[in-house]
Amino acid sequence: MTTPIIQMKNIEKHFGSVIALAGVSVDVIPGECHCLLGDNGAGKSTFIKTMSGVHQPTAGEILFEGRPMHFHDPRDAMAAGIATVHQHLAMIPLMSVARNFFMGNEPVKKIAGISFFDRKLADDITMSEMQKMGINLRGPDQAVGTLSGGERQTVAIARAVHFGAKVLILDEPTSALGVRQTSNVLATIDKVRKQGVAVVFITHNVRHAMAVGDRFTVLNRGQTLGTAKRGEITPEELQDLMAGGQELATLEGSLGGTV
Amino acid sequence: MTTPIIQMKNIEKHFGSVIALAGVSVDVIPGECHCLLGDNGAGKSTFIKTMSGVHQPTAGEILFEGRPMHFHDPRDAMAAGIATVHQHLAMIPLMSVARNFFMGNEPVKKIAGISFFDRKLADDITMSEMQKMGINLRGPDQAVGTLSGGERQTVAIARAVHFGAKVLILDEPTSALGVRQTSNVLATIDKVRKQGVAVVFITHNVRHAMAVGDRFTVLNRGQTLGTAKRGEITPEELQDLMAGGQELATLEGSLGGTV
Amino acid sequence: DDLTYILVSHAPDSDTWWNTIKNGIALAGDQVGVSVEYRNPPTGDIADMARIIEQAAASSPDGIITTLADFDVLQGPITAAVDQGIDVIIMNTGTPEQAREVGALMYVGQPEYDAGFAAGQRAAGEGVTKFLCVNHAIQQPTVGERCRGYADGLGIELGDAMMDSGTDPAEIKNKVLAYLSANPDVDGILTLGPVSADPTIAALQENGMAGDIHFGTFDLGEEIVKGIKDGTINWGIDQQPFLQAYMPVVILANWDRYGVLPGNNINSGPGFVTKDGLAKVEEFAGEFR
Amino acid sequence: MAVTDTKDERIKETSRFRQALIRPELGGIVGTVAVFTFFLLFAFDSGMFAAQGVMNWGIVSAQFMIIAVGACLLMIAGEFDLSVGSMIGFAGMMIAVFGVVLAWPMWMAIIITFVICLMIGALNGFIVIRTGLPSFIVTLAFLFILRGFTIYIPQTLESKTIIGGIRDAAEGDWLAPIFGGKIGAPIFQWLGDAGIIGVFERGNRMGEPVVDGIPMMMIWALILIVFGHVLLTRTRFGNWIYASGGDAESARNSGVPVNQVKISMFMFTAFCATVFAVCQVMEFGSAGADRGLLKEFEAIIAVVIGGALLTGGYGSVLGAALGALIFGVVQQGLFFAGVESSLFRVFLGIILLGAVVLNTYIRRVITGER
Amino acid sequence: MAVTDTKDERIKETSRFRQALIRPELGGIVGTVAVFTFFLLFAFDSGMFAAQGVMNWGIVSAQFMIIAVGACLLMIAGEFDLSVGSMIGFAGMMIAVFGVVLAWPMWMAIIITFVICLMIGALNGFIVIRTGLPSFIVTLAFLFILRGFTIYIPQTLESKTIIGGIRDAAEGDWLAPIFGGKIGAPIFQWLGDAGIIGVFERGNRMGEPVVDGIPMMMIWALILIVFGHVLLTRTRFGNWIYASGGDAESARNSGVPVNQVKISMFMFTAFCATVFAVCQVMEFGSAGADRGLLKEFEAIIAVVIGGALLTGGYGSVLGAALGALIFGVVQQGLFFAGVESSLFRVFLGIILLGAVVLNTYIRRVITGER
Ligand SMILES: Nc1ncnc2c1ncn2[C@@H]1O[C@H](COP(=O)(O)OP(=O)(O)OP(=O)(O)O)[C@@H](O)[C@H]1O
Ligand SMILES: Nc1ncnc2c1ncn2[C@@H]1O[C@H](COP(=O)(O)OP(=O)(O)OP(=O)(O)O)[C@@H](O)[C@H]1O
Ligand SMILES: [Mg+2]
Ligand SMILES: [Mg+2]
Repeated sequence: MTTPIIQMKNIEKHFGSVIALAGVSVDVIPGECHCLLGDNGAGKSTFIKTMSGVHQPTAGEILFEGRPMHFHDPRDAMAAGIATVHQHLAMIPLMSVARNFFMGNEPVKKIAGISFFDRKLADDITMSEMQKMGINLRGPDQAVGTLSGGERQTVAIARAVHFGAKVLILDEPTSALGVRQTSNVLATIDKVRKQGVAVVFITHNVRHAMAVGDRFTVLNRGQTLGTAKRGEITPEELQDLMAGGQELATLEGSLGGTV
Repeated sequence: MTTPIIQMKNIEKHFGSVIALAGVSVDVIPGECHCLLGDNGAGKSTFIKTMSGVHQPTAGEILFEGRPMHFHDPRDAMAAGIATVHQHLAMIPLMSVARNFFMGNEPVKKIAGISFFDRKLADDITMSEMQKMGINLRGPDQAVGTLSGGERQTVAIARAVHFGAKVLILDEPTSALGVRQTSNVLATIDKVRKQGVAVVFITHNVRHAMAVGDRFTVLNRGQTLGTAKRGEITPEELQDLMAGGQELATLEGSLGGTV
Repeated sequence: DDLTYILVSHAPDSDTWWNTIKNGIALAGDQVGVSVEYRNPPTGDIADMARIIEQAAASSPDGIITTLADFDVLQGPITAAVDQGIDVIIMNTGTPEQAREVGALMYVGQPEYDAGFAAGQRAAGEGVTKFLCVNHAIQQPTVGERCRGYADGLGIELGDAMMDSGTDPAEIKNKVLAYLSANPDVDGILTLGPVSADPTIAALQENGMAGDIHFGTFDLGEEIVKGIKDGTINWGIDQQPFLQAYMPVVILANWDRYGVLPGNNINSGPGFVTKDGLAKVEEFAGEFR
Repeated sequence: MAVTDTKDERIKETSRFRQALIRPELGGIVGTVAVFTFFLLFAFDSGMFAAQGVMNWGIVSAQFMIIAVGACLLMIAGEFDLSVGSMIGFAGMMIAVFGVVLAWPMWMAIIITFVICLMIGALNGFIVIRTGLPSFIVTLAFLFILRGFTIYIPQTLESKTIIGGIRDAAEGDWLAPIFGGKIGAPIFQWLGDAGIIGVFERGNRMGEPVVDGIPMMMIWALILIVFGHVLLTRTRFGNWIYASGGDAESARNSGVPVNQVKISMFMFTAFCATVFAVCQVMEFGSAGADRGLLKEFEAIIAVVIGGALLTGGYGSVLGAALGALIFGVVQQGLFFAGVESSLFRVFLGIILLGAVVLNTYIRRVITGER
Repeated sequence: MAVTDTKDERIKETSRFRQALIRPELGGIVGTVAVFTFFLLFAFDSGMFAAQGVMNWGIVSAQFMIIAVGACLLMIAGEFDLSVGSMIGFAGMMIAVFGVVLAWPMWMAIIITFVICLMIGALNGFIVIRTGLPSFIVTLAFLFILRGFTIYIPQTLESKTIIGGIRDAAEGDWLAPIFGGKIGAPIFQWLGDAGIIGVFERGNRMGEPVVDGIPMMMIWALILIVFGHVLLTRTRFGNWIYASGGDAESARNSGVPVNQVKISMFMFTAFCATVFAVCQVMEFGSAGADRGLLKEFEAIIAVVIGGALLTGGYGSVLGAALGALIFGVVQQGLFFAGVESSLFRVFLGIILLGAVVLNTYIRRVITGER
């Protein structure tokens, strides 16, 4: 087993009077897909936001490649090779796909000593990356607002894959997607994992998690219920863990056990 | 079999140059849960919006209890006993739970001939309905903005159940929910169906659909691929229908067949 | 004794001309040994000014000095103040008759219309036949009276000769240029104060008509004085705002202290300032002139 | 069915007292107390708190209140109106044109003016609704258009920008006193006779009390505040106003007739502006092209000081009324306190900033963001 | 991997030509063409299109352009600044205070003024960022605060509110001509001599060409437009401006330093306002407390006519420049055409409405809503 690229140790995060995270520890390992599961409000998004530099933890330590790391803003995390697809997409509808794709990471070329945004390069990369994900754009300057929800999601993932040199974080990328788009995303996760990238994958769907996950961490009310490796846990156990126990049994009975 | 309460016949809906619905027909029957499935952008939301009076169809006919019906706005549909939980929740964060609960349906009492909003009644009903759904509010005037996403979803559903005298439409109510909240919602669907209400349930999740659905209609690119009854179709067939065929087979193989 | 007088004007904060007034009462206050205050409606809204007069009355000063920018509006509050036992002197705008009607002690100033009329008559004598009146405060009714008076003095219709110029100097300058090039037969210009006069001077210098076209202006200021000196401006109508502010304070103080009062109204203008005798004007333009 | 815990262990406790205190009007209440404390300390003996002084800042505040109520409801409904000031000028001018220039009976002039102004308000709203443009732009256009007409019309008709003689024209009219009159004269006469308030010492009103009645403007302010408050908090329409401003799309989906709500609030704002204008011309007897300049900002400022959210969906009429009171007291109070008048704006800016920062804090507490 | 179809059968065809036409500046281009056509037809022989006439509306448009560029970038970054007008007055007054009252060398006065104004701009931005308040409120407060100081400071120091003598004080200064001078005099002399442009036929400048140089204000307008356009469309910072205005939260999550972007745009707006002010005082030689009134609205109007979205994230500097051109041409053109000048406001309002409706339509086409 390779050493973890990111180690999150006893992360706490408070928002005013709300304690969103009460000490969560997770390791992320290159070439593995780490699934984060948990009910609504468990703190999954908050947790990965501390990982990607959006929030600073109230307490706890982050080790990146073994060294303590303080990301002051998302740019720091990106510079370190961490790319994130946020739950509420970071796409700007009025901007073109190419501009969105490179938002915050614009390629520059120097002309007479001044840095200009290399539009040509950006357009080319965008077109080819979108092609790879199976989306044919009218052109790189098509506005994101003209794409469907699924297409936008795909742009966001393509962007993250492109910039996610070392770690790729996906926050519920599949929750609003149809079956076809979902399998597309899962296949992408599988592919980048095989390239040695560490993937953090958040979902509510145990089956999606089981499809690609190597490790599973369940969060509950800001605390971790432990991490399990693939093969150590069955989908049913995971389901139970997420739902917090027994009360579901009766329900499932009446609904045919298919929740 | 009872007669359909709503018959949608060859509904078309165009938005400018986009054809969102190209002739969709669906019947909704009291006491049954009718599941609408389909990929992103298939037109599910657009379809139920024509049913709930938000959009007027470009072409096609709506029969309500056998008579042709034109809903000019959501109020008409509500007055007819159709309640909807929209995909993008119709909740206003800055307003209290009680005000949200009764938004557009405020109870009034007459004092000196003038209609006043009956706050007391509204508060009492809200508290008890929320209690029934298992949510304990600090008070009826707690702002919706202070609730978690799952709790908001629950408020929206409770509201629809309360006002959905005859038809209850739920647009992807479970997509952002955790396991526990999901089973809660499914149980609620089951309960109101048994009370004789017609339920229209939109989802991406075949398993959720199978858990409570009596009929299944799959939409694809604005057209219906046909309706099947419970027992006539297996989850796998449904999955295939939604994804539009074979291309998934290869994928599923490499991912362990658990999508 | 500790006497307090309040001067209430109708000018918006931004109107720079009223500064001389402020200096006038301040100087008079110092010299006579009374305390003076200056108040105005921030936007020049005369209805707000009425409230300020009521407010001034409520703070029970020994006297109020105010303009009669709109007789209808101000009559009530001023009469009430007079009835309350406060001495009032009307300055600047208004007429002696109106001052008497509201019960003021006297009137110090230059009735706007009359001043405009006198200017018009003089301009007619100097050969003006078609004119442009640059009004930088179109929303203020009082200033426009000068244009009406001027037209009547010339004996021609006002028509569209009054321009709504706004207060931005570049816009005023270019509007004047545009108007003059569209109406080449204009041979007289009247500006209503430094705000419109300064850019008009620049405009005439730019299109070469400086000194060529007849140019009269109300009120004085540094640039106007220069203009008079170099011949761009034929004359400035000086209503001597300093006197309008200074005299009432002195008169009120003496009235309150010794019961003496001039027997007549004081016409502080119109006086025509021409090239002759500009030295003092130059020194104190914008401050006391 | 799963039952959520009654208590969430992840929420730190907030005291009941703090909860009770935290309401939209709080900022306004704190501000009012602060402002009065300040002037009681620094301008007590200036006559500010004598009958005449109270009437003075009272009437100025009442003026602000009238337009603030309209602006408040409109702002809660998610829009705002920059044409209020121009509307005031325009309405006054219409009354003068109909009542004086055309010499129609005053009641007719007033009614026609109300009809025209309400229609302009509706037009504002209609354009906003139909085009989906921000109300900032649409009403900015009307700010210019109405002001332009207010200058152009009298200048064309009468070649001046001020038309007087309205009081004379209104003499004996049945409708005019509802806007321009005063009530309660006997009570004030009694108060004057009893020496509780001052009386005129000379002139033709000798012996009459310095304050001889409550101007109708104050009554209108009171009526509008009560009406607005009841409408907002006690009726279903009030709920719709909140909903329309909170999230128009959601409200529409829930069956709230958002378009009608917004248009009627634009009309209500126009109504308030017209009431203001009519009261003003009836009291002062003339209409001028300069009336109402910048009043739109003053209304918005009062509303915002009173705790409403510029982006809609949140606020209270009582708060707006307190905001107007603060505004009026500060404006007149600075005169009483003898502060250099150009500094008034500086104070206003600082108070505005302070008030919104406080209000934001309060709102965050309410919505649980903090 | 699933491949979406190249063509979506559910999208009706839109022609390539229509696609190419549809861009943010389109409204501005259409408006410009319309306005010029109109005046060519109705005011051709009024001198509006002779050298002098062109210079006339050219310089007024240039003025609008200078502030419009700042307002445009700020608006695209999602904020706006109502204190621009007051800033113009304030900056001019600062120059007068430092350069004339305190008699510092003019270059020093100019530089210090720039520093102060940029700091005020930064403060505006800082407050907006830190408190999360809408910029409408924060800059409204500064509108009042700056104007208050602009009146108060000279009043206290010099007991006047208009300070002249700046041109004399700037005599021989190295920095001042960059703002107040004219360039290209020899060329215009040659053009005049060659009879290509008119020469004065009477007065004290007989024989000189009617236009004797390009004022620096125009050069500044040009520089700022080019700078703004290149910054916005050709640099990474430009992308950040769009992103910050389109959705600050998303942009922040994607690593765009939104706070810095917004603050620097507030500073850039202040910079443009200061350039405006310095050019103005250098040309007219005096600073007055009333300078810049309502300029904030004029800037916003020009930008909105030019196709920018009031809510941010969309717009173009070229569009804003065209908006300013339309504004300037209409304003001056009405004088050439001999239209009653108080109707200018009415026209302005109508043009504004027409322009935004057109722009909204164009934008909907771009974003595919229609
Ligand atoms: N910026 C914030 N301010 C205040 N509270 C917050 C903030 N962000 C999150 N929270 C709170 O922190 C808790 C955890 O939220 P988080 O979004 O991390 O949950 P989640 O596990 O991602 O849920 P979901 O599955 O619904 O996305 C919730 O109670 C939420 O209300
Ligand atoms: N108001 C609108 N204007 C223009 N196009 C629209 C509008 N609403 C929906 N569409 C388009 O209609 C099509 C169907 O959208 P709809 O929201 O009904 O899909 P859906 O099946 O609900 O998808 P999802 O599963 O993502 O919710 C999409 O292409 C969408 O872009
Ligand atoms: Mg989340
Ligand atoms: Mg949908």
